[in-house]
Amino acid sequence: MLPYILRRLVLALVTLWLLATIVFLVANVLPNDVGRTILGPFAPQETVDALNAELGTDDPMLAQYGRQMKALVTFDYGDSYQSKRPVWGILSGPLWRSAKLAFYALVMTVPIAVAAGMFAARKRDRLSDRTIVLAGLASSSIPEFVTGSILAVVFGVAFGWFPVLASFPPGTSVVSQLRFLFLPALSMSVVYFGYIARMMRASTIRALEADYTRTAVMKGLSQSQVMRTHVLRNAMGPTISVISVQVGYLFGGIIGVEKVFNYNGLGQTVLIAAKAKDLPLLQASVVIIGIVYMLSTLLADIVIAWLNPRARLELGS
Amino acid sequence: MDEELVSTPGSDQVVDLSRSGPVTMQMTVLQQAAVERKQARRERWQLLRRRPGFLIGAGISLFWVVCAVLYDRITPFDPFDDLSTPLARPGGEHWFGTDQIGRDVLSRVMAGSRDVLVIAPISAVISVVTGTLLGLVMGYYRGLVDDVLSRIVEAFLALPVVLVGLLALVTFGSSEPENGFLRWTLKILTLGASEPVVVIVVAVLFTPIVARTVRAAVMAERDLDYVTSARLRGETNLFIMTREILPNIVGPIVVELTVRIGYAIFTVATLSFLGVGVQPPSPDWGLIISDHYSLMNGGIWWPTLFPALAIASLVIAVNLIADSIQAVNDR
Amino acid sequence: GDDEDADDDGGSSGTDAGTDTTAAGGGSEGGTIRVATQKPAGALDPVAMQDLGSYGMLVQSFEFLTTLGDDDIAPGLATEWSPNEDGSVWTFKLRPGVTWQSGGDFTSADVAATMDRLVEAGNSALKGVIETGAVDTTDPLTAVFTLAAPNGNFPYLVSVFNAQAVITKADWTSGTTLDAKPDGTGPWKLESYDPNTGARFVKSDTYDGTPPKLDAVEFQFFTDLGTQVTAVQGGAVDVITQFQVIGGDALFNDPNFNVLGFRAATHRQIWMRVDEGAFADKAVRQAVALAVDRDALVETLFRGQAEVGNDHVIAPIYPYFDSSVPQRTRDVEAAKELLGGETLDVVLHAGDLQEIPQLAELLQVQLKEAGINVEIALESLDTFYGAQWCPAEPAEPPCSGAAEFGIVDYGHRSTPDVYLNAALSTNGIWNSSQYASDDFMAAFTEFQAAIGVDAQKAACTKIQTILNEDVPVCLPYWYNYISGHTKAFTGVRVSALGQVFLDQASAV
Amino acid sequence: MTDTHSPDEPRRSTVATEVPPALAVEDLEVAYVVRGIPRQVLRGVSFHVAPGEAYGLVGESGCGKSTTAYSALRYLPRNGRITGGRVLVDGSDITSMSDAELREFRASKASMVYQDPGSALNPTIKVGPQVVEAFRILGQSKTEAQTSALHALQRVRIADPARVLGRYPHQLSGGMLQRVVIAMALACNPRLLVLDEPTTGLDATVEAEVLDLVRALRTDTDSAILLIAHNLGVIRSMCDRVGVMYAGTVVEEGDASQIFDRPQHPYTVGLLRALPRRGLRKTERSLATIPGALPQIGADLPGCVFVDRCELATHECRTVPPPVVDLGDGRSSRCHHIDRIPEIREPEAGAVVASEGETVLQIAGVSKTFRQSGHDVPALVGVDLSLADGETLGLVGESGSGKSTLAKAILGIHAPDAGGELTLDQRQLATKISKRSSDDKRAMQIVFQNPDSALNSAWTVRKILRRSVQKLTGLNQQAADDRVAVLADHLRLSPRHLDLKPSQLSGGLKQRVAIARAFAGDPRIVVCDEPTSALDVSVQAAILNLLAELQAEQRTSYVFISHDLGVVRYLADRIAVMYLGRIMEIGATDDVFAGPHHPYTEALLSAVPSVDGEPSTRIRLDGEIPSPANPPSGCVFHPRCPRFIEGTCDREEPPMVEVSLGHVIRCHIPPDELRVLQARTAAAADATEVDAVADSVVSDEPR
Ligand SMILES: Nc1ncnc2c1ncn2[C@@H]1O[C@H](COP(=O)(O)OP(=O)(O)OP(=O)(O)O)[C@@H](O)[C@H]1O
Ligand SMILES: Nc1ncnc2c1ncn2[C@@H]1O[C@H](COP(=O)(O)OP(=O)(O)OP(=O)(O)O)[C@@H](O)[C@H]1O
Ligand SMILES: [Mg+2]
Ligand SMILES: [Mg+2]
Repeated sequence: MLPYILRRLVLALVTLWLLATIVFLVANVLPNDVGRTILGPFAPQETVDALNAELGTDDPMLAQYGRQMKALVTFDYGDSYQSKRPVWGILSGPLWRSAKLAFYALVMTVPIAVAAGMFAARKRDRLSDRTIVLAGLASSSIPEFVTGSILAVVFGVAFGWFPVLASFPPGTSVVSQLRFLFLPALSMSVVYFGYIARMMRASTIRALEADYTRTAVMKGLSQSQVMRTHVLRNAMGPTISVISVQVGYLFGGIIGVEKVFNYNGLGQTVLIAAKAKDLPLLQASVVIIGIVYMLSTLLADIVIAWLNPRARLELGS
Repeated sequence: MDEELVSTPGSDQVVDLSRSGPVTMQMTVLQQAAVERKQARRERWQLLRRRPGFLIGAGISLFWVVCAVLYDRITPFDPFDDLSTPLARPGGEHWFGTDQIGRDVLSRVMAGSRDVLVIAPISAVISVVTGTLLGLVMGYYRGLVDDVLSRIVEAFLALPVVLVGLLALVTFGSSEPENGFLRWTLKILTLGASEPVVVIVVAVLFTPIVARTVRAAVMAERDLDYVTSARLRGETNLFIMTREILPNIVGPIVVELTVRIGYAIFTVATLSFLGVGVQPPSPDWGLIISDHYSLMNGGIWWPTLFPALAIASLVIAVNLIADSIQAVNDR
Repeated sequence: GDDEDADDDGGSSGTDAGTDTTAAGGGSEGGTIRVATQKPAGALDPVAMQDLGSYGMLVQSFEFLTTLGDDDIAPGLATEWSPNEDGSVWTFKLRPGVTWQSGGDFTSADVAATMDRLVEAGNSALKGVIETGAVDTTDPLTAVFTLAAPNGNFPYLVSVFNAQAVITKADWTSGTTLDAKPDGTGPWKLESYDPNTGARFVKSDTYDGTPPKLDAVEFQFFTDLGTQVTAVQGGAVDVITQFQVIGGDALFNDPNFNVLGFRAATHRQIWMRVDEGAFADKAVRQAVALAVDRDALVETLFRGQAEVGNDHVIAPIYPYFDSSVPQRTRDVEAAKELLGGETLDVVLHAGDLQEIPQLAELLQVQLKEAGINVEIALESLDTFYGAQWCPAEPAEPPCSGAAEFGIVDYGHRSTPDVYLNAALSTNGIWNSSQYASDDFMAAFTEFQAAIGVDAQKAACTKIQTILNEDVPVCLPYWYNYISGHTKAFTGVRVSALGQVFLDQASAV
Repeated sequence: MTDTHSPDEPRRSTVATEVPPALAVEDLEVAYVVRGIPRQVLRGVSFHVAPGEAYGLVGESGCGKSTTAYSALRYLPRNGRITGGRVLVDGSDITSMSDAELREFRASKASMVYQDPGSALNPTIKVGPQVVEAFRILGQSKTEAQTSALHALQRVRIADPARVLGRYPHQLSGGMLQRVVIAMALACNPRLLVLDEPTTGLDATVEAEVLDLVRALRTDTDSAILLIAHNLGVIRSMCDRVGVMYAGTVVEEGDASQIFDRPQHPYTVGLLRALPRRGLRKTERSLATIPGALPQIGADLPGCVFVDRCELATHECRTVPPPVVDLGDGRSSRCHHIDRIPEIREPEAGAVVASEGETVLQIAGVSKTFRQSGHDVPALVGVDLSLADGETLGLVGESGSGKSTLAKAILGIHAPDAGGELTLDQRQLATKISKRSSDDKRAMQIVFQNPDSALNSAWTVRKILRRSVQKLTGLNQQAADDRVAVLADHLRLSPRHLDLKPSQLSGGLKQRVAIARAFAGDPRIVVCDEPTSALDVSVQAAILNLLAELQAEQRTSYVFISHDLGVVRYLADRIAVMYLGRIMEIGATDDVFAGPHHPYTEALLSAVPSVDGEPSTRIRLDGEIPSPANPPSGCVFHPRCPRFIEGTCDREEPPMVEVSLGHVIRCHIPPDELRVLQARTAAAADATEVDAVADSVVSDEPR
């Protein structure tokens, strides 16, 4: 197990390096010149040049790349070009916020989706199954920013049950933070519900058709016992890996929800950094998202291995 | 997925003939086999036709296809040029109301299917093609090649969606690239779609996902004996990958394609919402939503809700069809 | 339409600032007001900033020589000011007893240092108006400005309407930011600042004026109008610094919301390059201007919260605006005639800002009728400014290399100098149409030298006529600046530059 | 081995009348819904199993055996429907039970064991809790259940039950798992135990152990057993009575030994004649086959279900369902023409003649070491072999003994370790396929076990064959097409088969295509890796005939790998016995079967259950084949060898001893001594079936 994790971590480092390189290339394809972007169209060229020299953005590509790689290794991205503040200082807030929201959304979605998926599999092809499948499909077919807007208008403005903005003032208690984050978490939840439920349904069906389930049924176990002790563990595997891939997206890709609820998470940070060509900020945020993605997939594989010892064998090799 | 590759028990099997079997019997048995095959296909089709899911899905898709093809003849108003009172409520002349500059929402939603129905399938096809190539190579060679490509694929998977969208948009600009070579490459790649950049972005986003699926399928195939047999008669790796293995993983690839079309519709909408997708005055659904969603709090829900429902309906329809086909094949 | 028509807007009368007059005075002491504002685009460096978000931050702590008055500019850090005869030297008497939050008295040395930094940065309407060392500081409470050329509007250039001109302490250098070094002479003191989410100001105890009634001001940063509207409706914020009619309908209909709409010089310019391409021919430019249905634009995009433009940059709110210059109205037939029956295919470049995408779409429809087929290229603002409008590295003269045809946004100015100087002068830094007219330059020089409304109006008549005839830019409308707050507060004042003044605000 | 055999007496009387049968299937009809249409699979199956009786169901693949078994426990696939008839277990009708009753019934009255024990246990849960669960459901407390679980494992002769309970299923071997499954099945002392191919997929040696176990357990439970197996030998050695199924109908039923020795239905006759019984060799005669194939499920069969393939069929058979003819003694047959059964002709005699030729292939000192998670796995160790022109070399040995690895090393699929040498026609062969000349490539081809995976299912048969022909012979398109036609004709594939895809062919046809492909370039050597083990006996017979004929015509040499010693004996000229990557014995077929054999060969031979009801000398092997990663010292077979000599076998590598010309044994015990020892065991077996380990089992077996 340990060698496996080490190997995975080493591979993850390689991936991170690739990721950082891709981002670097991406940022350099962007046409604007950094100094100009920061100082604006009105600043005189000399000021722009001076800023570029100061930031090192006029160095040869290779030198800039070298700096980025050094930053990746030392994990020190220095100051953001645009706001001249330490990158980690800027990122810590959004990272923490994204983490909270992603976790909240997961906690809200996974149990219900898993239960619904299992229920649908049990009632396969019956009305309740069809209803769940269709509801899941529908819920995951409406983009989350639409869902979010609808939820904000209905539950925030019309009924006033929840705050319409996710951004809570500092010092807000955890319980009321949950209230603030409820609507954005719910709108993400609605999208992922269908996804996870369908996955769970498929893997539950597979588990229900497996020989070991037949053995269990033949023992005379009741259906719920069979589901709990035999099917659940086996069906969770594929679902967990799907969820783990989603975690990465939840961190960096939910900019729609962030926009609708004015929640300053990693998604917006990436967008702004990319637009401003703020390379240190962009690199750092993408690397963070990459780390989150890789950790969550690693964690998922470990959980799967824990659930299913057979998978451990594969890990070992 | 694999189920599709294996014939259904007791259905498609043709009768065995031993050497001592009379010749006449052989013929009848074979004819019977051919008839049975045809019959199986017909039965499958009939079964499909009886599935409500398939009917609904096909009906919705057909509606949108008709809209996409004939929109300039069947929309109640001109989706681009007919201006009337902005933000008129649904009802009366404008069943779905009007948008903020007074165009008929119904007409725009109908016309919007054209972009979606071009962009989504094309980008899905491109991603499936490139993803399949990648997946083939990764799954077939394994080892170092797989390790290296897997890293790249994973790196792309970890890349935030917006970043890819933004990159492409800024690189190529919203309209066509100036560079003639680039322009033509894009044009050819995207079959001349009106929004080549969006097509490419979606394709890039989906390629690693497809590659992973295909890789898994190839891994399952490459250890089968027919591959060994091909190697024994001295086939090249390229031949084995493309001619031997590829036809056998068409099943999962087709499923992946339908799934990707569904997600492409969704992703195009999201990109438009983020301002890195389809350009105005296209009646693209995501764009209509993105232009109007902020009006919802003022009670102006129609220009947001109707295109959203359109997206949902098409995504659901595509998925219903895919599900039904899979279910029927599984029987 | 003309002047009178455009006067029936929802805000207070013809000024460029709005004050909530509903319940002046009264109001209770204490409390916090929450303001929704655009997220500052960059560091809070006063001489470098150029977005409403940053302006709104700086104005809380810092003051200007001349500030927002009821009808006109009012005394700020300067108590009175006067020009010499030709308007080339201006003398400002400074307010005594002003202290910096960081300690020390405010003197003319601070003014001089600020002006030198502004000149060095070159990022304001003062560019070209004064040079380094323009301020004489012999008397600590008198600042004497020697201008590069006579300028009758100079007090406006050191007012709130030139947002970079906030007076900062002499020990600031280029690059010092408010959040790194909170300071100021104004009523509010910065307590905390997060560039992503918001800022908080509290009452400054060194302020020499009437102390604010409220204890604190909280700003929340937004990137999206829809969210701000939802936030107001959902009770998450009290003030919204700026919003548009498109997207803001909800607030207009909200009985608990006080809309502050006031006429301003904010407008859009549709530039057409006069030096090359399809628009080099004046007839084509005129045809475009004739094909535009201005009334429809005002109605559709602003629900009347705007007035039609006449393809020149003298706003109807300026006292020297000449309403007698004939208003261009839509005439498709005339336009077609000017085009000689030919059709034209052009690409219209536009940034994705506020109502501009919709404007582009409407223009597309309107111009089509005259046989001009428009393809819209909508881009993110960064790309747009960087590549289409006055590109980042222009060839000489300044701003050459801009696209042939595009829409650019102009914010409010209390005088038309910036528009005339930067956008239309030969070699003007933002002259995207490459307009070069000796007649115009002569009229502009005349305007700048004119002292007194009548003289100014005479010059304006010429400017209006020339621009209307030449059409280097088509100016379809002037729209109102719209701001507002919930009725739970009173005494909120706003400028057309995203500046909210809360020193007199209080909870109802 | 003796050629005489004595028919088994009925093992138990089945005429216990008062007691209700443990299982009574009455006119059972089952249909599967396929593509929306219900298709009949069982067409009125009826039989009874008395308490304590073992009833066997045999028949070709797809005839409905498993369906019957699942119906007996009402656990049909989702698309299965019982459309008629009743199933009574211990007197109660399970077709009308409620869910709760059904659960109770399964918990206490019936159990099932099926093929592939590897998937029968939940891979995510340790064995312990899974066994305990079977007892908890009976109402035992946790601690009681734990004790019971331990006892249960002891009962199925697991030596270290506590350790096994703490393991995950994947950590146990197939044989061990099957014992665990049996232990769980017996937890409730079921009235009915259904075994659906419990030993298919297990090694002969392991199979023998499991079967012994079941036999032993029968004596201490009173369970009725319904046993399904492909292997007729297993059925004969295990069952009291047998039902022969065809197309969802029981066509013949009766006492086991009588069915196998005096079949009374044309189908049973055909089935039995297809087997290479009683030491039959290819030189004696070719095997009989049953032409045609099983009807499709859901087919309309108004008359006799077997009519299409029956030699005796008349018009009556097509239209009138045959009556169940009671032949007395509990025997019955569904046939219109029982009286004409003896008319069914034997196949013509002596198809092929064995021939000796020049040496084609020479293998010297070939080893193959795999690397697996950091360990060396020597799967082949210093193998020397030679193969003559037109000769068939049989390779036998337990699973994992290295047979396939040897085959792949010869073919160059796995390049052997450095040092080994392969010579083809006196020329040195490159070890890697990619380095071999096209002549060498075409000289050696393979036929795989599973034709499903061996043929590209996306290609038509024509394309598969043409590609091979072109690639191997370099013929142009036209010539290749001609050659494909010739090949197809040789293999009795009709031209219409050529345009079908493999999925549209039956297993036998597919295997024929695979053989055709192997013969595409006139190979010198064809390696057959268990080519018939996935096939029904009648299809197997056809394939074996074909292989023998092709060899006779083309003088191709075969390396023939099989688990089925009967088949190897039929086809092979020489036999090599492998264990842990080493050849333990090699010699002419007759010599190897006659003895003296290596103790390992002896064990393999004795593990095979015979259809002929021959007494067998049960030499049981303890434990499992060790991992090649750390082979035992000295003779690698010593830890399991019944004739192990302490101090010698575990220390020294055994010598290769020549018993007779070309018959070599790798053993410390001199051949003469072995001969004496083995003769003694055989004699003992003649007197009473010797059971070295479970003597309790044998004690009450009447002879
Ligand atoms: N779930 C199913 N749906 C449709 N057809 C099925 C299903 N299960 C089995 N069949 C078909 O029903 C027939 C009988 O199957 P069954 O498994 O009972 O045969 P069997 O005698 O056990 O065969 P084998 O020896 O291969 O196990 C076969 O033709 C099989 O293909
Ligand atoms: N690719 C491989 N990597 C590692 N070990 C292998 C590999 N192939 C085979 N082995 C090992 O080599 C040994 C011999 O395997 P092989 O497949 O030759 O046995 P076999 O006699 O053909 O068995 P079976 O009868 O089950 O087909 C086994 O222990 C197996 O685990
Ligand atoms: Mg079966
Ligand atoms: Mg093998």
